[in-house]
Amino acid sequence: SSSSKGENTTATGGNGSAATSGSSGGGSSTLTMVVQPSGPLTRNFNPFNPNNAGMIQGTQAFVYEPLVQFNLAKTGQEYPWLAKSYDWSSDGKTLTLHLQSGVTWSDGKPFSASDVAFTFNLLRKFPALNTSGIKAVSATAKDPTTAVLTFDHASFVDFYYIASVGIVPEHIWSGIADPSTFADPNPVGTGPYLLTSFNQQGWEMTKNPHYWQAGKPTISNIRVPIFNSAPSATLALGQGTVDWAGLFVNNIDTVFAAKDKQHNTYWQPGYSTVTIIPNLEQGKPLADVAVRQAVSAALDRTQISKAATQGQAPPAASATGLVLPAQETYLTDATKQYALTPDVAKAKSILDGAGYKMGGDGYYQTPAGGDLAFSLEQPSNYADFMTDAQVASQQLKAAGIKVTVSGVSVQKYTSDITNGTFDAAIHVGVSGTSPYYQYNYWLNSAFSAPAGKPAISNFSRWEDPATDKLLTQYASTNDPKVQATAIDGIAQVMATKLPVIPLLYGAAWAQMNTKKFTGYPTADNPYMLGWPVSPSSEYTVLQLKPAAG
Amino acid sequence: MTSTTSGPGAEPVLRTTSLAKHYTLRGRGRRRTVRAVDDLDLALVPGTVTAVVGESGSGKSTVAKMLVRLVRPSSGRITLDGRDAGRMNLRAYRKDVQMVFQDPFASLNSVHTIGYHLARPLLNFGRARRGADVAGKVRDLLQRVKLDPQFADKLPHELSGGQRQRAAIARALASEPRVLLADEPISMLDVSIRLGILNLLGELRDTDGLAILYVTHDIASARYFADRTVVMYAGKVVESGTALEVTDQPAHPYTQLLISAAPDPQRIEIVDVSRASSGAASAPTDGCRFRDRCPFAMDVCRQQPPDVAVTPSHTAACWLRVDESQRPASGREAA
Amino acid sequence: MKFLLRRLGFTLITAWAAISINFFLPRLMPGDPVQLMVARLQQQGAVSPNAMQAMQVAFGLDDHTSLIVQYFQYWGQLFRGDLGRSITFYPSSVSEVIGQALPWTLVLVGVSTVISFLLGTVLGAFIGWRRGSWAETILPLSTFLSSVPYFWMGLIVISLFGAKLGWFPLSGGFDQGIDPSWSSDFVSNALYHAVLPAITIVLSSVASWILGMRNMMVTVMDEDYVLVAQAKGLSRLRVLSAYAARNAVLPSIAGFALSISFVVSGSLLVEIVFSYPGIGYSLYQAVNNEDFPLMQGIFLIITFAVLLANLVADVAYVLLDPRTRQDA
Amino acid sequence: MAETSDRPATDAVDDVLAGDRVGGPVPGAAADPLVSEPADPGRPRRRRRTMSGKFVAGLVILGLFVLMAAIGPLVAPYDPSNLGPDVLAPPSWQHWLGTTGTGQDVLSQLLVGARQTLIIGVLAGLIATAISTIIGVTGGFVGGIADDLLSLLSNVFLVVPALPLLIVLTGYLPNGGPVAVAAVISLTGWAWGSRVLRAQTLSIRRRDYIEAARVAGEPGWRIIVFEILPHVRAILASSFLFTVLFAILTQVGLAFLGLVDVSQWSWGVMLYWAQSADALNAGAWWWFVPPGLAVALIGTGLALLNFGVDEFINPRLRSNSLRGRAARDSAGGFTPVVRTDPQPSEVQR
Amino acid sequence: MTISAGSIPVTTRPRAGDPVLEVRGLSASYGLGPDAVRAVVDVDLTLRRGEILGIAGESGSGKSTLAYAITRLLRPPGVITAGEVVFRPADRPGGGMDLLSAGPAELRAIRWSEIAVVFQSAMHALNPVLTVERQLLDVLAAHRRSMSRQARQARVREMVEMVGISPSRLKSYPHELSGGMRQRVMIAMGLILEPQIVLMDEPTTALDVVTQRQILQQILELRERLGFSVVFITHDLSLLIEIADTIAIMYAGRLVERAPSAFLFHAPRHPYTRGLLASFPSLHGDREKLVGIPGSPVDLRHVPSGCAFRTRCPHEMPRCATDRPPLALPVGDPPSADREVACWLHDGRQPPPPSLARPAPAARPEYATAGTSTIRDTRAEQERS
Ligand SMILES: Nc1ncnc2c1ncn2[C@@H]1O[C@H](COP(=O)(O)OP(=O)(O)OP(=O)(O)O)[C@@H](O)[C@H]1O
Ligand SMILES: Nc1ncnc2c1ncn2[C@@H]1O[C@H](COP(=O)(O)OP(=O)(O)OP(=O)(O)O)[C@@H](O)[C@H]1O
Ligand SMILES: [Mg+2]
Ligand SMILES: [Mg+2]
Repeated sequence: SSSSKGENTTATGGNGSAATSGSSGGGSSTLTMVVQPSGPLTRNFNPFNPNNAGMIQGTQAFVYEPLVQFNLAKTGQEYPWLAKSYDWSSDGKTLTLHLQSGVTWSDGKPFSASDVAFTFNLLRKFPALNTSGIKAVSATAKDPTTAVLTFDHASFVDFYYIASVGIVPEHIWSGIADPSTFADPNPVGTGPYLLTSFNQQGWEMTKNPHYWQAGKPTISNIRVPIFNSAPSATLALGQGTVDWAGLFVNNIDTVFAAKDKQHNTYWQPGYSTVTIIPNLEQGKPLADVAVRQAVSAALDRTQISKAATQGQAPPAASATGLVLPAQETYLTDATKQYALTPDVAKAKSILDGAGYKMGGDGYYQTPAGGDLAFSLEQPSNYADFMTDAQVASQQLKAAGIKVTVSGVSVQKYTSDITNGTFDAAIHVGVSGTSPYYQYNYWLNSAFSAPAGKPAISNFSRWEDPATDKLLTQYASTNDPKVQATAIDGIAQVMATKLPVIPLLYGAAWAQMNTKKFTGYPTADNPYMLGWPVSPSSEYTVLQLKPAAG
Repeated sequence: MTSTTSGPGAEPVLRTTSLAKHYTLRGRGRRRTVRAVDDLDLALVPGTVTAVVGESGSGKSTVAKMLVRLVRPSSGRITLDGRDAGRMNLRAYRKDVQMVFQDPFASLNSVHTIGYHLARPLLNFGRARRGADVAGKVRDLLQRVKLDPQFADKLPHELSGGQRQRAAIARALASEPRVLLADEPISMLDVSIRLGILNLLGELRDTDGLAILYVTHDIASARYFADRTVVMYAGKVVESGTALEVTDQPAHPYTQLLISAAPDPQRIEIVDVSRASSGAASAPTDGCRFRDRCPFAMDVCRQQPPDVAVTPSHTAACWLRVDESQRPASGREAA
Repeated sequence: MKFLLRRLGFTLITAWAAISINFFLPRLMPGDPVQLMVARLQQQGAVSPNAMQAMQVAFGLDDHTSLIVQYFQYWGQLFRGDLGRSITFYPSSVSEVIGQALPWTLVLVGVSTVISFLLGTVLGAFIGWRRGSWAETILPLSTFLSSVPYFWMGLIVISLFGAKLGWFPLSGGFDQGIDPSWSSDFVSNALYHAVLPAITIVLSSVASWILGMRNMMVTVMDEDYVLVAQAKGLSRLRVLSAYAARNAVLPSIAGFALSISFVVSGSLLVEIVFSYPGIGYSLYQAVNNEDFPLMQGIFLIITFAVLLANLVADVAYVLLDPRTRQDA
Repeated sequence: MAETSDRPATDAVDDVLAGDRVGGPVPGAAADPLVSEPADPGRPRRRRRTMSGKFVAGLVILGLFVLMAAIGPLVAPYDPSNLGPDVLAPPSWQHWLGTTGTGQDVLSQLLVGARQTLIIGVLAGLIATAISTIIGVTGGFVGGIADDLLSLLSNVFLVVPALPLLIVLTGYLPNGGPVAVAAVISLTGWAWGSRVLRAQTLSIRRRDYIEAARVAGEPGWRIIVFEILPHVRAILASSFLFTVLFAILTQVGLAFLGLVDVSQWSWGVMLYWAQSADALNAGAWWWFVPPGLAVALIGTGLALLNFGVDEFINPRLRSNSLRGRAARDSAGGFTPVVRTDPQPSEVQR
Repeated sequence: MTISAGSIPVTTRPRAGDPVLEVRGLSASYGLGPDAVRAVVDVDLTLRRGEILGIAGESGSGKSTLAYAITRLLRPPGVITAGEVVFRPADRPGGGMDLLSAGPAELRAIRWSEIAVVFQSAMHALNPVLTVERQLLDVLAAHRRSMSRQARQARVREMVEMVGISPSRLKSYPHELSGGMRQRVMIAMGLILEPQIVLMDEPTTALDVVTQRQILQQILELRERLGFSVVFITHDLSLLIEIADTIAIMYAGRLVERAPSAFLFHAPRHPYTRGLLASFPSLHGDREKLVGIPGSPVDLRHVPSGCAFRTRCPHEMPRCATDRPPLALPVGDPPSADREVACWLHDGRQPPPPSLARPAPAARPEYATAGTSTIRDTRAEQERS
């Protein structure tokens, strides 16, 4: 009966959409967007399922909206969304959300705080749904526009995850016996779009007539085509049949920009840090901080960035791992000095100082004997990482460090870094509203594990009480000043001890064809990252306007 | 069962007792047993050639293959010098009993030289030591079959059919066997080559005292060359005796048919065999197997006829040869 | 009959062995599905380290029953006809995922394989028949085409006929705007999309059929019964069809049955290159995500397809070649 | 293209391809086709035989590639991994085949990659052929339950899907060097050859010369090695060539999917890089086309060689030298009349 | 006590017919150019209506090639390089048709309906995957278009019954029949259209003598009834002497002797023929050691100059090495003997050796030959001389 309910509701939505514009699409009011070549998907829009089609192709928030939207392009900037505002109790254990009024579900039912409370209670009740790891103790609706979440520990830092959760309608989801196996084929949300059709080649959405933001959306249809491989998606992009994409496009200037100089644009700022993760376990070559410093000093990141991505993934600019310029505000006088400039001589002098002797073969010898050598691992089918590694290995050779580039299957790579069976690996960081999230991901000893046991995220296995303390300090306060000090402390640890070695910035891939729609974020107007990833894609799509003429 | 007792003075080297081979055929669900050879008693005597003649499919090749132990008998015994062959080490047995295969084109491996073919059994049976010894022995063998020693280096395809046949015989002689089984060794060849082979085998018998089993369709050649002839019909021996006796005074109706059907330029009239129509495939499996085609068939032929001595050296398995008074009353007559 | 029973018995043992391998093989791969999924999600931004646990729970991977127990449970499931839930497409069931992908593959690869087989066999028969004629120039050409890596040809074909000339769509199985149905619109659209991939498959597989048939033809043409047929003054067509090609095609039929397995598993590269929705790509996804249930499901299909095809080939052989009915 | 057979076709030929057939060779047609062209270089008195044009063409093509593999790395103008300043440059005098997206020299990659490609191909061919020979020939010769089990094994390997097997195995092999890749490919590629060889052995094992070898006291292993193997060597050769082709194509496919270590240059790896840089789309055909073409050419060379081997197994497969009407007649079952002798005197009617 | 009842009346054979097939200067080879195997060289032959023409000779001497060349059924690489094969159908008196210049359609029309071929091994001559009936019906379908289905089926039944096979076996596949039965099916097939010429290439080699004789008997009976001509190829000279009217002996691709069979048997003129005759043992008389022909067969690619047989010939003369003897009436034989030999011993320049100069047995009445002569005792004489 739960599913029939769902169907009924969408039927209503469908009717509504038919009134506004034909679902056959193709017209100028249809935006075609692609996040990634995913291969055929199943009609699964359950927002708590990390593999749901909406999540994979960036349309999830078009239906299930978050409480707050965060601008990862400009740290600290956030936009109230379903929640007009929010307050934290000082101990960080109580979060009060003040919700928008006048919001309705796409089936016409009113949205209220109890839906929010229901959603968070649902995550508590069904751990399988809690894929963002939120640890709320209880969630209640104080009044129709106020919801209160309580936690058993200070949860300031979890707000990023909490506020990003898509809110689902209680009146539908409460009738679903096992929401963890619910495919939610006809999603009903508060968002600006309704699903109209779905097949192996993709899906289409049309504008939600009941949408709560007045005058929005301006684009009446969304089309999401499915591609199996990046080249076929890129081809379509080049042909102008895709308006907005989040692909990594090699030679983007020839393949994309040059095809329509007037309309084909891209803005792909960094949002996270790609690093070389050293295995810090005793006995591994990179356990010696001097070696890590030498490696970092010897790398010419600009060359790497050029070779692997034609500069599209910008070179990391600071040894602190801060994503610049997005996190520029966190740079202090103490950490500004850690800019990354290639300096082979410095690398050599570090090694000389640490007791390594240059051998006859042009490589340093370890005190224990043998070349100073390590293998650098990444999946073979990540072409950009492979290039990174190859160029890095050439550069490190000049510094007397022998690097074997090891391309392996994704499976082996994942298993190796998780279990600590590697020397060094190239790895991408995570995004967040502040540097804390990456630092926490990289350095929290709680996420580490002894060799041979799977670590959760601290793959270099950095176990440093001082760092942990700083992380806790950040997490247990809402005071930006205290937080900034904590970040600065960690940044210094990063820059000097190099528990991970920053390499490049992970770019938020975004290509836009402005022939039909304009208003995408740009370097000049970085109101959001440009990529069509949910939930920020929703914010962006609502800013778009039909192109003049 | 005294059908093939040895000639005076000589003890048979190889002997079979009630040897039989039954094949089971599977097809279209039902099973059928082919009695390829039944109840065979045979004795091969040194210095004699025993010819086996008979219709196609009467089991001649099967006999030869059983004797060289390529085919396992269904029942019966083979003895070599009185020892049970089945218990003997295969290699030791084959040292004494060798076979020449029917088809000289198929029985030599085309990738090996004649010398290799001859050297292998020499080494396998310990008749020569590696090195110069083998080469010398190979030369001897070639000379015995009247081939030039240079043939040792030739490949089979460089030889004519007759030469191949000689090489095959030389190979069989390599182990210095006492028994040679020759399965239709001449059927593929033209008449003049045939003759060369037969003469060669005859010489081997005379000089080496070989016991030879000569399987053939060609009755005239059996008469020309064999000492004894055994006639088989549908897996059974129907007549045996000296070669001349069997061909000149055939005692069994089948032998008579066979001989009258053999091509003979000196024949006065063409023989009519149209009555003897049906093939061996449908021969009865009990009693006299020839009775359906026999112009003299009687009721008693439903029972297995005894081997009757026509002369001391000549027997035939036919009720006609049994005095009427001594024939058992047939079932129908009794009824 | 006995022959068939025996065949059936061996088929069953083979199936058992293959299914067991299919069960253990994926689990021997390094890594586990949740790690892979987290790694994948992480590339798109927000993922909390705490999410691991939830995902373990979500995909039922937190339960630590021993492999052997799982193995027997798997058999239990199989006998109930339950293939489990895919991880990649969670919560869809494996049978749903397969059911969605398989028809496309069956149609595209199946039809092109059949076309390739028919075309190759007819061409091969003709070339074998007309030895020494101009027709033989097809041989080196088709051999060249068949030595070309699949995906390479596919990509070139796309960039030529799709991107450059715009004659055919660049990718996909049909236009997204049309929903799959049996309407003529949809079918013609789907056919239009299938042209390039089908041509690629046919071009790169036709050579082996041509060659096999041609060689058999040449061999059979040398059989006495063909000579007799010619001596009998039968018409050319009759000799070709009832005597030469009729007998020459037998080995090709066995080969054709085996190529059915290719229909399911060999289509991967084509499906990747042409973004065609099919089972090959699903398998690729399953492997990449270590989606054990989906992998097992697809393997099962492949295994059954191959075994069935083999069995059918055997039976077809028995029907077409009376000689095999006797012994074997 | 002088295709004249210098020896008659015999039944033995048939047996090789069409399974066992009753009846011996035609008298007078004495030569066994498997021998008249001795494949052993050491064998005396090699018979002259006009090699088929296809065979020669295949040999030439492969010879060129083998040469390339042998001296490629020595003559390569650049280090194939070296990043140059000219990015995605079309063919020029500096870079005959242009450069890649990172400014590497395509020609150098092609030259250097030949070695890895060929080594993997040949190695995989050898390993797979060895396995299939051991399993197929032994099974066929021994018969009985051992045969049943061995054919079961090869059937299972035919059924087990290759892709995951490859991934599992590459996951286990350290760093996926050429030997490892070859081993993995051969493990998935031996089963077919084994079936063919088994069928062939089955048809041979009851031949007279095998029985004769038994009678001559040869032990089983000697019969397999010295009596049977020489007779399947043409099939072995053909299965070897086929496996090499299969291995090269598989290798290229694996590389394309990024399943091998793409830091070691091979043609597949070139294609991988070209593809991940979307070279075709960027108009850099000089990057994408050469490696594929090289693979196709090598495949063609192998296939042509295979034709040669096939024709050698079965002389009938040679295309005949007749042309025009004569060829048509001959195909229709009418012996062509090609008058080379002067016309005899007119017959009175 | 012997079973030999019921002989065939041999006296009622057709009268010496006019030629139905004339072969003139026929040459055929395998391949072209210097490497070609010249398997048939310059053969002249005449086949008369109702005649049984036997061809014998060494293995590989070109007998089969000759037969197939006549019907243009020679396989690639076989080609016909010279000559004429004139077929003179009974219903077209006077007119002849050169098979070598005939087109496919013409050939197809006369194949089987006028000239049928019974192939060496019935084992392979029947398509293993079609029933025997289909293969018989095929012939009728191709050549008797006007016949109704029923009529065709009836004809097929009639024919298989005639060769002694129960029509119930018609639905069988070839492998389900015994060798002898298959051979008979082939014969039935060969005769189903009542052709004028039947070419038989070693049709009975693999069979035992009884079966062989049964088949031959049927052929002879049918010939009596239908009056067709037979070309019969075999190694079995003794058989040929028994059934053939005329025998041609081939050596190294050429005819070396052709004579009525009684003449050939009793008074061979060519040393090779004599060698053959001396090589098969007799079923009668004392056992005597026979010696075959010394030496080994020639390689058709390197045929010796002059007379190809000279290297094995006991009577070799210098001129044998240089000049090839033509096929001609031996000097000393009357033209009525209708025989030819290719040997310099018979060119009249020197008396032939006694063994090759024996007088012919008797004046020969038409084609009645071996069967009617009383020759039982001549064999011994022949050997002694
Ligand atoms: N392996 C086998 N399986 C089944 N039946 C067989 C087998 N070998 C022989 N036979 C049958 O046994 C019978 C005797 O065969 P065998 O080869 O001994 O006959 P033969 O006298 O040598 O005949 P031929 O003169 O034709 O060579 C035949 O009916 C044959 O079909
Ligand atoms: N396809 C062929 N290619 C080359 N040479 C051939 C071919 N077929 C036959 N020959 C050769 O032609 C010659 C004549 O062959 P043919 O078959 O006519 O001989 P035959 O007299 O019928 O011999 P047999 O009595 O053995 O049947 C032989 O030397 C043979 O080796
Ligand atoms: Mg036999
Ligand atoms: Mg012949």
